[in-house]
Amino acid sequence: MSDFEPKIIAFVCNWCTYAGADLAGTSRIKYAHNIRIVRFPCTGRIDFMLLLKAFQSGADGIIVSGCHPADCHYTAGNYHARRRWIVFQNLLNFLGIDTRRITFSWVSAAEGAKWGHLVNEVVDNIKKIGPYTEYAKLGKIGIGSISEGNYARIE
Amino acid sequence: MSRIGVFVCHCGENIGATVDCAEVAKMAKDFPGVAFSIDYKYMCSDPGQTLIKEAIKEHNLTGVVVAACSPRMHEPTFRKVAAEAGLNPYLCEMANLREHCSWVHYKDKSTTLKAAELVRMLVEKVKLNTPLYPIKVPVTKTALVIGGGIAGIQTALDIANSGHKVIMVEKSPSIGGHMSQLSETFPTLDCSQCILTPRMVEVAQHPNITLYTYAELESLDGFIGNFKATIKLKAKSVDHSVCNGCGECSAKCPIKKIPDEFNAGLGTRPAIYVPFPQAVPNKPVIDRDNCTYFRKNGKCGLCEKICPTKAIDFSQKDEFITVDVGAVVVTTGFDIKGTDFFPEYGYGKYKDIITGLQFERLASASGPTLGEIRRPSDGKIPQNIVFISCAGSRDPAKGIDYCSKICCMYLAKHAMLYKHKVHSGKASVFYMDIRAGGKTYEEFVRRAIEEDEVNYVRGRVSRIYEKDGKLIVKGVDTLLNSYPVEIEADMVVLGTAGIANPESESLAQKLHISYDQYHFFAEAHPKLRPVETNTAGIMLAGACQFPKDIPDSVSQASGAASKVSALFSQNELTRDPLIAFVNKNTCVGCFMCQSVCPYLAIEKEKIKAKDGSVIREVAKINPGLCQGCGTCVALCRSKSIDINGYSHKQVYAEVMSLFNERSLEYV
Amino acid sequence: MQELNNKIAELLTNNLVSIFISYKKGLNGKIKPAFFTKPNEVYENYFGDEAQQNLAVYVHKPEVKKYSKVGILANIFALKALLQLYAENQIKDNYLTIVTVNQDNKVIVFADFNEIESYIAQHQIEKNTNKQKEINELLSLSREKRWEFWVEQLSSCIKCYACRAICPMCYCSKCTVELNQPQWISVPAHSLGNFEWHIMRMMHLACRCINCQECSRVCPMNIPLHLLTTKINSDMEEEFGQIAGMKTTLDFALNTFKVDDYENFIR
Amino acid sequence: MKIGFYPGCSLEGTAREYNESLKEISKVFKIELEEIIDWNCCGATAAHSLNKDLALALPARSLALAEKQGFNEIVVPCAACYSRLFTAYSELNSEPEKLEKIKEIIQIDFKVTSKPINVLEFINKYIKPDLKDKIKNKINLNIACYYGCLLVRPPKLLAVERYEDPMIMEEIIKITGAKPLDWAFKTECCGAGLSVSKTDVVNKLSGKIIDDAINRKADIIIVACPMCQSNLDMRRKSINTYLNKKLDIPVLFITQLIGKALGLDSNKLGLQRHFVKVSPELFMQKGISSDSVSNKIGVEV
Amino acid sequence: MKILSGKIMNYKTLKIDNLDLFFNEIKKSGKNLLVPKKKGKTTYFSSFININDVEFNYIQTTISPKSALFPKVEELISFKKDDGTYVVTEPSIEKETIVFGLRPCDAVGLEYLSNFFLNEKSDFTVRLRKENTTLITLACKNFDENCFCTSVGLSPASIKGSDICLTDIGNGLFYAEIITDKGEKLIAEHSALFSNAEKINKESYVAQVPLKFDSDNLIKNIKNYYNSEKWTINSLPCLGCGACAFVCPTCTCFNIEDEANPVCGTRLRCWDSCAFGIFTLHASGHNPRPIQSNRWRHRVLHKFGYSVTNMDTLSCVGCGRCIRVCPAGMNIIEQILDLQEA
Repeated sequence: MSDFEPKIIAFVCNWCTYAGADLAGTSRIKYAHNIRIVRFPCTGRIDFMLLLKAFQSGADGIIVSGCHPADCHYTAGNYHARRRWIVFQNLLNFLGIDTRRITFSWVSAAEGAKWGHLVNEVVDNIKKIGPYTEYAKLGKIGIGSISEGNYARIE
Repeated sequence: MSRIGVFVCHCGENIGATVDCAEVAKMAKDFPGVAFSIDYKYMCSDPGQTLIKEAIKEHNLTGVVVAACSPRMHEPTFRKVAAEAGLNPYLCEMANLREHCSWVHYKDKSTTLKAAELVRMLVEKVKLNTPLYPIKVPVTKTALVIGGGIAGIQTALDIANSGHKVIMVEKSPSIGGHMSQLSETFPTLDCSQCILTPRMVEVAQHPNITLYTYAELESLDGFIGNFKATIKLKAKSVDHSVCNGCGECSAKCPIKKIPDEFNAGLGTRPAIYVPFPQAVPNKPVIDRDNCTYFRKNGKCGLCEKICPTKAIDFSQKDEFITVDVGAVVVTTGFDIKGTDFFPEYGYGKYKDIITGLQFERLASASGPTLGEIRRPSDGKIPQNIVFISCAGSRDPAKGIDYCSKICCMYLAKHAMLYKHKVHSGKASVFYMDIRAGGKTYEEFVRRAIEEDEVNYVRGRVSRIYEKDGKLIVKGVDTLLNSYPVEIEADMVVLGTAGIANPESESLAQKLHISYDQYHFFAEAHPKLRPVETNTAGIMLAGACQFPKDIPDSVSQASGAASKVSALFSQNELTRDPLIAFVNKNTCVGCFMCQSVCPYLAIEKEKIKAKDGSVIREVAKINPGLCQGCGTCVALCRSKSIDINGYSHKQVYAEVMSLFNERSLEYV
Repeated sequence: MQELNNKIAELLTNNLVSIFISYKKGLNGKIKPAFFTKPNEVYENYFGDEAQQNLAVYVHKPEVKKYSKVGILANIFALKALLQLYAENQIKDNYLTIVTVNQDNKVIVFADFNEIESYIAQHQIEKNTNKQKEINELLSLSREKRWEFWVEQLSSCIKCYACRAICPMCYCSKCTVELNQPQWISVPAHSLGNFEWHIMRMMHLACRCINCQECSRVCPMNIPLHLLTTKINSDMEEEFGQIAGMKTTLDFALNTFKVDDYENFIR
Repeated sequence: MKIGFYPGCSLEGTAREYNESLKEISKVFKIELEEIIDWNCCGATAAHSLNKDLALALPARSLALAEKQGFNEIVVPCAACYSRLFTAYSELNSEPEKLEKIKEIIQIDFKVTSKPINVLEFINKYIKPDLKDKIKNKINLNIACYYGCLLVRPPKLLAVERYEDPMIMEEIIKITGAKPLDWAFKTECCGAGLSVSKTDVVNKLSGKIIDDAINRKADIIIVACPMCQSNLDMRRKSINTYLNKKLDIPVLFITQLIGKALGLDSNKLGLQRHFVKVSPELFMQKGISSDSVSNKIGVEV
Repeated sequence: MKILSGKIMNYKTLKIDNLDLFFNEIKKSGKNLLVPKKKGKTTYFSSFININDVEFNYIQTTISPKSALFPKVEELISFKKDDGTYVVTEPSIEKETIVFGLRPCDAVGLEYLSNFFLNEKSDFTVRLRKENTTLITLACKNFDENCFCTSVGLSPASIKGSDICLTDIGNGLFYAEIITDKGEKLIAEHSALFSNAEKINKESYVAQVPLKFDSDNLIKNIKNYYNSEKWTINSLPCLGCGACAFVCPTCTCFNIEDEANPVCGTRLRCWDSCAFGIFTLHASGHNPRPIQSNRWRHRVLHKFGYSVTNMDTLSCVGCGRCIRVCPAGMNIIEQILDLQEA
């Protein structure tokens, strides 16, 4: 797996983490290139379905990050998001989806260094646990006649 | 079919040194929907901007991706460029190649590939961008000022003087607030009423100001520029249009022993009263809770009989009026802890332990002692007086955590006033720290210590008890080896903590504004938006936000007034269109979105049949209030709410554009 | 039963309701929903243990909504569902007449939803410890084994959406699976589409699901959906102390928050 | 009726009269105070400033033993013991991890159900309701009720109303006919913490308390803490020397006062054990008002 | 209405004890053998692993065997970007499949289904599957109140559509009717297990399903039923799920979905159901069948009316699956009786 370069998609809010990542840039903090940032107005805007869609499109890891509690630009979006992630995390875990691949964090606009660390840590971690194909491959289970593995009971 | 233009900026060496910009531009050409792609040294430079403008026109572009620095830096610049070329500015997006790519990665093929992918992501997004237009909201150019203390007075005058209408609501019978109760003011020791009363009169006479005293806000609906306020005018029982303010009624009222609010409980007043001689309006009201006529079913009625103008009207009822206003300024002031709050100072059982506000009344020429410092218990002039600062403040254990900010200064003033009036007397001040930050404040305190020989003791008072007619003040002097100190005082003045008004919570709920843990109203941003609340169009001034002194209150009031004036300077309010909107067809009206909206921007809208009957209710976003956080968007189960600029389609396309070529083997 | 029949007939006769939703025995002996519009049909009414289906689902049906006043026989789950629907602003005033039969076979006609709220508070449904045990067993497995289990279960889903159809809480006029711009849920019934569908359904039911487990009962493929609903319900209770279908007010897990909500995974 | 009883060290030594009088008055109300078998030191006052676990484990063990004996409540007359036991009781109840740790240390499995109550709570709950009916001698004295520190503090833990100016004892003794005084030193420090190391501080602090009580025309001081009592009573001689005064006001436990009001024998109440003599005349001439009931018993000291 | 029947080529017997051997031989030959299996309340077809997994005790499987020809999701084409050009591949179905244990009504249903797909424009994947699939029918010994094959002109003894039809004739023997060449070929591959037999009268060995309604009368009057009031009141319980269509052996509706990104993708055919509200929803927003009663009527009329007009046959085989699986107790028999009553 030494040449495995994971694909990490980050869902971040505009006011804290996006700005934090900007600060990492202006501070010239170097971190792994595997990250792709998608900008949202607020963590409250981040639809849980997007995380599944990211896995479907082959993301090996996901970072969801926004303002620290009490710091939300819109006063409460991150609190709502936090509840959403608590529910979502529990559900995914119950379904056996590899939640090690989703990292939730609070990174403020002042935490450029934290952002850099976080990305590196996540990339290292995902490199260790390998590519995530399990979820995207679901798209092939259940296709075709019974003889080709319909009702793909693992027998 | 989209025709997207991609403009890759080198930012000199900033991007170009790490990312192969030409290669990115070349790759971008092959992205579906890209009609034009080019790289250039400095896109934000004049030639760069011209390049974009010409490309938009020449290639008839339907969208633009500028791959350069952070959108937080130059998005407005490039959107303006797009607009100048005739493209809707919201059809321009930026890919962040500098802060999120070239500056944080090393020069490598993977860095260039990432840059290309960031461009692809924004190309996919911009294809789904729609032209957006700034939202215009009409503005009612009348301000509502709640509270007629110095902050409210200043706000009202400033707004009125800039030519706009003001409606002022004051719950007590007169405006003036706490400042009218003060004797002299620090750091100049000029008479409080002398500087205040002209302004009170100005408020009453200003053609742009409508004053409602003895009135309260009942409810507030609407949004910035378009509020509807319902004001409750409490029954005064006196027809002010007839009353000439002769004062006969007050003089003859048989009920005399009502503790006088204006004198902080140190004096008494009748049931029909004018709060103080300089009150505005200077006409009485009947305090129905204490009036015999109202308490005993029409017995008494003396005032009615003697009133020369027949102004007494017992039949008056509370009245409600509704006014349209465009902005609201909350200036409801503060309250203080009473002496009964302090266990170690006897739970208020010693008459000669008083609050700072009570001392103000004792020192005031218009006060119950006509300005002589006499102790309440026996009217003697105290020869030894002790002031205790931080009474309740800075006391996480049993008081409040914060510093009330004004006490150091007014206690120094009190000590000076005392020394000026009782030359032989001895004044001591117990303090934790002297916080005299402010223009000539420190000098003022030094004057108290040095010229007026006030004895400042650094330490707290652990207990006060009464012994042989003296108050024994037990404290500690932490500068003298922490030795215990005992002072036999004749009177003690507590610099009691400034706290939020008891009604602040219910008022905040009426206004839909937030408040902090101490129930002071919360400003929108502690540093950058200190006079606004989170609810657009509602401002704060004075001590309702936090205890503050007169100069601070007045400057905040002027700040709030200027915010209001700025708002009123336009006929329409222009707002960024990046807000949410509802698909009425699919909304099922569960209104869960309402409770997540921090701005109360979601309303219920009735869908009606042709005959006017209500078919169903759906959510509706008020564009005047929505700030575009999108929490409702992610919450809505049927995806009936979407948001401009971060629409479902757009973010979906962004995520899907980041597909992994390795693992996505559909075949 | 007679008391119930009389009550239904009375409601219909006095035009207090124009249709009454209850149960009857079908031709094949199966108990099915019945829609009485005339008092003389009420003799068919059936109420007993086999009357399982949560009838609350019918209050959304456009054909039912055409009747101006609807009566409904509600078991405890239907009551919880109706209460939750009321909280979610789905039941117009003066639309429903809700009837239940309590444990002493007394017929109760509720005057308003506050009465239902207190009735439900007095008639707590005992937690099914077997189901909790099943969940705990699953949780005790390794992540991989759990994954295998659910891939096996969900791969058999044929996306007939019976789970959605039977669910009283699934009332959106346009379900997310029916949206295609963008295509949030993969349409085909391959495992990816099935996972997306069931995850989304559970997220949308979080603290709204009243755990009647109708979805599990009606699944033609016998997918243990009750495990998901029970899990999400117990999560809601543990994490936020909230149970759906208990109150008339709209403050549920995902539209409210506490400043000190506990989590241990956000870095 | 049986209630658990945790005497602590003082009640077997310097405050025997507290022990005796408490038991005597309890008897009148048909309450048996049953000692916790194998109780141990409460840890006061040093343990909690040295070792937090020890400071919890010591009282926890006694709580555990009481629970094993089936007591819902334990009367803890000494204010210091009470403070330690109650602290342990609240902390272990609110912090399950601490409880687990302490169970490990003391090797007893328990649920912290035995609640420590002090003598004032005990009297309020079990004596006060019927006290009026059982009064035989009306006490006609001016009394300074002295609380000291630990009976009412820390306020966040004990939740006593008006902790700087409590009225609990006042309310009780009013029933006996006595007149409680408003005075300034109810909750001031008697110096107990320094009673071994710096006796001159104790003399000064306790002296002020006594002085104020006398100045306000108190006939006696009543207390509900053995430490207070010993400082105010036993040290009177050195206090007098220190102050160069002759302060002779007696210091009684509230239980003794109630005992007298109930008409109990002074010796049984331990009144003879005081350093500052409680003169028989106190109750004979002044103490018992003329309207007191007929079958009065003479007081001999 | 003519009784559907077929020509029988040969008669054999098979010892029930030899079924295990038969299955294992098929498996060993590399073919895919689908047998009924049970999971909870659901009986479905799945690949044979072990005789112990095979379910014999069922009136009718919950899920019809139509997946053998028309799976719930199947790939029609796929593409992949390779060196800048797109390569398109069509699926190939090479593995031979044998379905064991379907009922005589199912075999008729599958015949209808393949006729539908192979009518004018022969469907590529269905044809491939049809050619590669052998059906071994198991005649019914039992029935329940939801069975109504006899009312649609079939019976538990029908052999139409089957390649081989087995009937339990007691004494541990299956009576096998070999109907097609495919059947003949399969028997020949395992000839050791089968003994020659004479034609017997099966009637006494199969279930006698009572007549529920008169289908001739129904077909005759069906045009008059379109405007009946009964559709609305009878469809009130219907909640608009697709369970009936998805378990039906003759429902053929599908939906085509493309799933792709710029480098690769696939075109999938998925089951669809006329009971879904959006089944007929036009892009304009207009829906010709806006309410559930319209959809229910369409389904019933399709089975008994439109298919007779278009394909000269009923498209209901009376298996009763839709009745058994309906979450809300909808019953096609009740609907027909109600229509006829009026």
